[in-house]
Amino acid sequence: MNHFGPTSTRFTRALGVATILGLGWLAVFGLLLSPDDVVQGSYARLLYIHVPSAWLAYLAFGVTGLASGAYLWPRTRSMQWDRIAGASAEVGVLFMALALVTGSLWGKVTWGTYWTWDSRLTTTAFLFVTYIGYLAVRDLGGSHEQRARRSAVLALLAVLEVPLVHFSVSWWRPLHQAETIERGGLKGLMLFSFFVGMIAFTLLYVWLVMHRQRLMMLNDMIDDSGLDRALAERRNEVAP
Amino acid sequence: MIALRNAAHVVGSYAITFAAIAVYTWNLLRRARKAARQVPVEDRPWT
Amino acid sequence: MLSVWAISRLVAGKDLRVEWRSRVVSNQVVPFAALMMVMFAFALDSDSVLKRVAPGLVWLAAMFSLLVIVQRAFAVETADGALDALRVAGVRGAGIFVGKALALAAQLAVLELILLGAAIVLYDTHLVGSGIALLACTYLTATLGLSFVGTLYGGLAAGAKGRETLLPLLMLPVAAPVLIGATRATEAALGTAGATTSDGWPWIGLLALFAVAFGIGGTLAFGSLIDE
Amino acid sequence: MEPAVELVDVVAVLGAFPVLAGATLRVERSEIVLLRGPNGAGKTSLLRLCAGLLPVERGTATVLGVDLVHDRTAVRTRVGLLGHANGLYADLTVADNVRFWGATVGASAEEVNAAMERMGLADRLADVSVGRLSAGQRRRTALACLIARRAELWLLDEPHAGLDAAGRDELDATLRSAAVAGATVIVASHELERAGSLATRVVQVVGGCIREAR
Repeated sequence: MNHFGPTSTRFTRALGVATILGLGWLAVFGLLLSPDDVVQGSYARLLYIHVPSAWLAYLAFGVTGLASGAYLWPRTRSMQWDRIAGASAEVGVLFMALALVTGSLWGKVTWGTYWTWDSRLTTTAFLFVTYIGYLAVRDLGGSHEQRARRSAVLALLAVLEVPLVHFSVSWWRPLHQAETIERGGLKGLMLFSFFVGMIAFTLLYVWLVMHRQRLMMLNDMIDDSGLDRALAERRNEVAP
Repeated sequence: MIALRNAAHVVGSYAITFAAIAVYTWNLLRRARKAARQVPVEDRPWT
Repeated sequence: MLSVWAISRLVAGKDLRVEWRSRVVSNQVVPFAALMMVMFAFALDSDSVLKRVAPGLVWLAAMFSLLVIVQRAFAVETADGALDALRVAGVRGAGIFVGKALALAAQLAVLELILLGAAIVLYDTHLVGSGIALLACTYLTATLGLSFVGTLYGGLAAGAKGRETLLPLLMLPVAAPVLIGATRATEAALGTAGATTSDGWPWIGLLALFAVAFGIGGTLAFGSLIDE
Repeated sequence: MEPAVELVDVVAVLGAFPVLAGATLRVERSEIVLLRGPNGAGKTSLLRLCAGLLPVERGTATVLGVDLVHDRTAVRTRVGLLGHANGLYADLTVADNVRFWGATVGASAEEVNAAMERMGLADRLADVSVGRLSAGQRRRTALACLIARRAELWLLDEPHAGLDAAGRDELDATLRSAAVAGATVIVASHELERAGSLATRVVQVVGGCIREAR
């Protein structure tokens, strides 16, 4: 047994080391080395973790949607897709929660309020709740195929829902926070560190999803082997 | 270096983020260890 | 085997007959909705605020009532194993979905008219002649959209453990665009806070898009969700 | 002609529990088969599996020529299942219920009336809400719905439960005439002597497995 546990391989270990290095750099640079932003002062430091969290959550939900589609498509149907969809959604919910928390702290120091009814914020909040519901449905029980089919359909319905929610809230409250990166607020080492953060979080995502997905596979296998044992027990009832 | 005013928000955000990642990761590995005891090594497709 | 449309009519007719004979919606849900309108007045405690937010309150009450009606509509199916019996009868999910959604829409439409009446009486809301067409379109599209979403997620939650809490968690985020769209369009139709009729029509487009998207999505997906 | 039901080593699960643990059964057309065995032996699951409600986990299962492993929905219009639940709408009348379930398979008004008469529901009880009926009367209504569905394979789970003597006789006569008309009947019942006289064959279900008796 190795240090990263039974779900790790040489690849995930290398990935894990790279992730830790990236995150370490991000923490050191973001908290200590980064110069203050001209406009936002020290608060720009928050963006080094807030933006990657949000990016990661969107990436994760995108992967859930694609994997669900791949599961429902008859030619690519495989339980592997279902497990990837589920693992990705769980990681996505975690990082969307972090993005919302760090985002509202950032909002507090820059706008003076934790929350505004900005369209991106509102859509994000709805996305968050939608995927909490998705995870609840995955936990409903039934056979693995039932879980896979039900949750894949639900994930595709979420893909239908997101643009509609986004349309409606952006029509409702059109005001928008301009992208900090687009405005060219970050330069040189700051921009470099920002990208280090994006890459580190992306690697972290891959690492987490691989492990989560393997854990799910272990649990599914335990369910299946439990069936063999239960079958043997049940057949023993027959013996007089 | 960090300006003193509202430093708590900045440091707090980093703390929350890294703590959440650490807790989730730790929990994931712990559950994997537990589950792996019931599945023989040769049955795991990734090994 | 019957066509999807024939099954839909059969299921819708059955659901409306169940309501006609049991009067659960008219004797319990309508008073509940009316009570909500009174409670809103207690909470907001200002005539001018009430008049300003009346369209939103009407749709908010409609959405919460929808939750109750959907629970009831699927309790009827699961109480004595009728949903299983429908599946054994080979009734396709699409037919159940369209049928139940249409019956739900009919009940919801009546309820919404009562809510609008309550807003007129309690919140000093006035109908404007020029806004009637817009108002009618809002009611049509929003009611269909809400019914499709309600049936879709009601069917998924039916028979699941914790269905009472699962349904709002799944349904309300999805129904949010209808709440926003229907409220803005109704404000435009009633001229609330200086809104004009032309402000409302784009929202009708959104509501119609929503109804069509979830009508089609639900027809395709419902069978899988109830394990057809 | 192919058999009505052909199960080979079928395993089916409910959650993690194997309700069927290797059931092998062949039922020819027009047979009346009695399933018996202790509670929890898997009789109900066997019927639900044949109706296409319970997925086949392992083994092969063919019902009325339909392969249940690949498509368990195709068989559904052709079988009728009377489970523990009656599948009735309590707020509707007896006539409404029978009409509705008949209509799902396109039964005509005459067929619906005939089914109600068969179970003695045509006159006095027809316009009473199902919610106000006794357990036995509900069972009769459910049987009338089943008759109106004109199924090729009848799957009945404890159909005699709650019925009075007259109801049991009517049920037996109905099942016999259905079998004569070409339908296949599988009954799970505790009423051994009654169902035994009805059945052409008795099958013992124990621990999710099947042994044939007699």
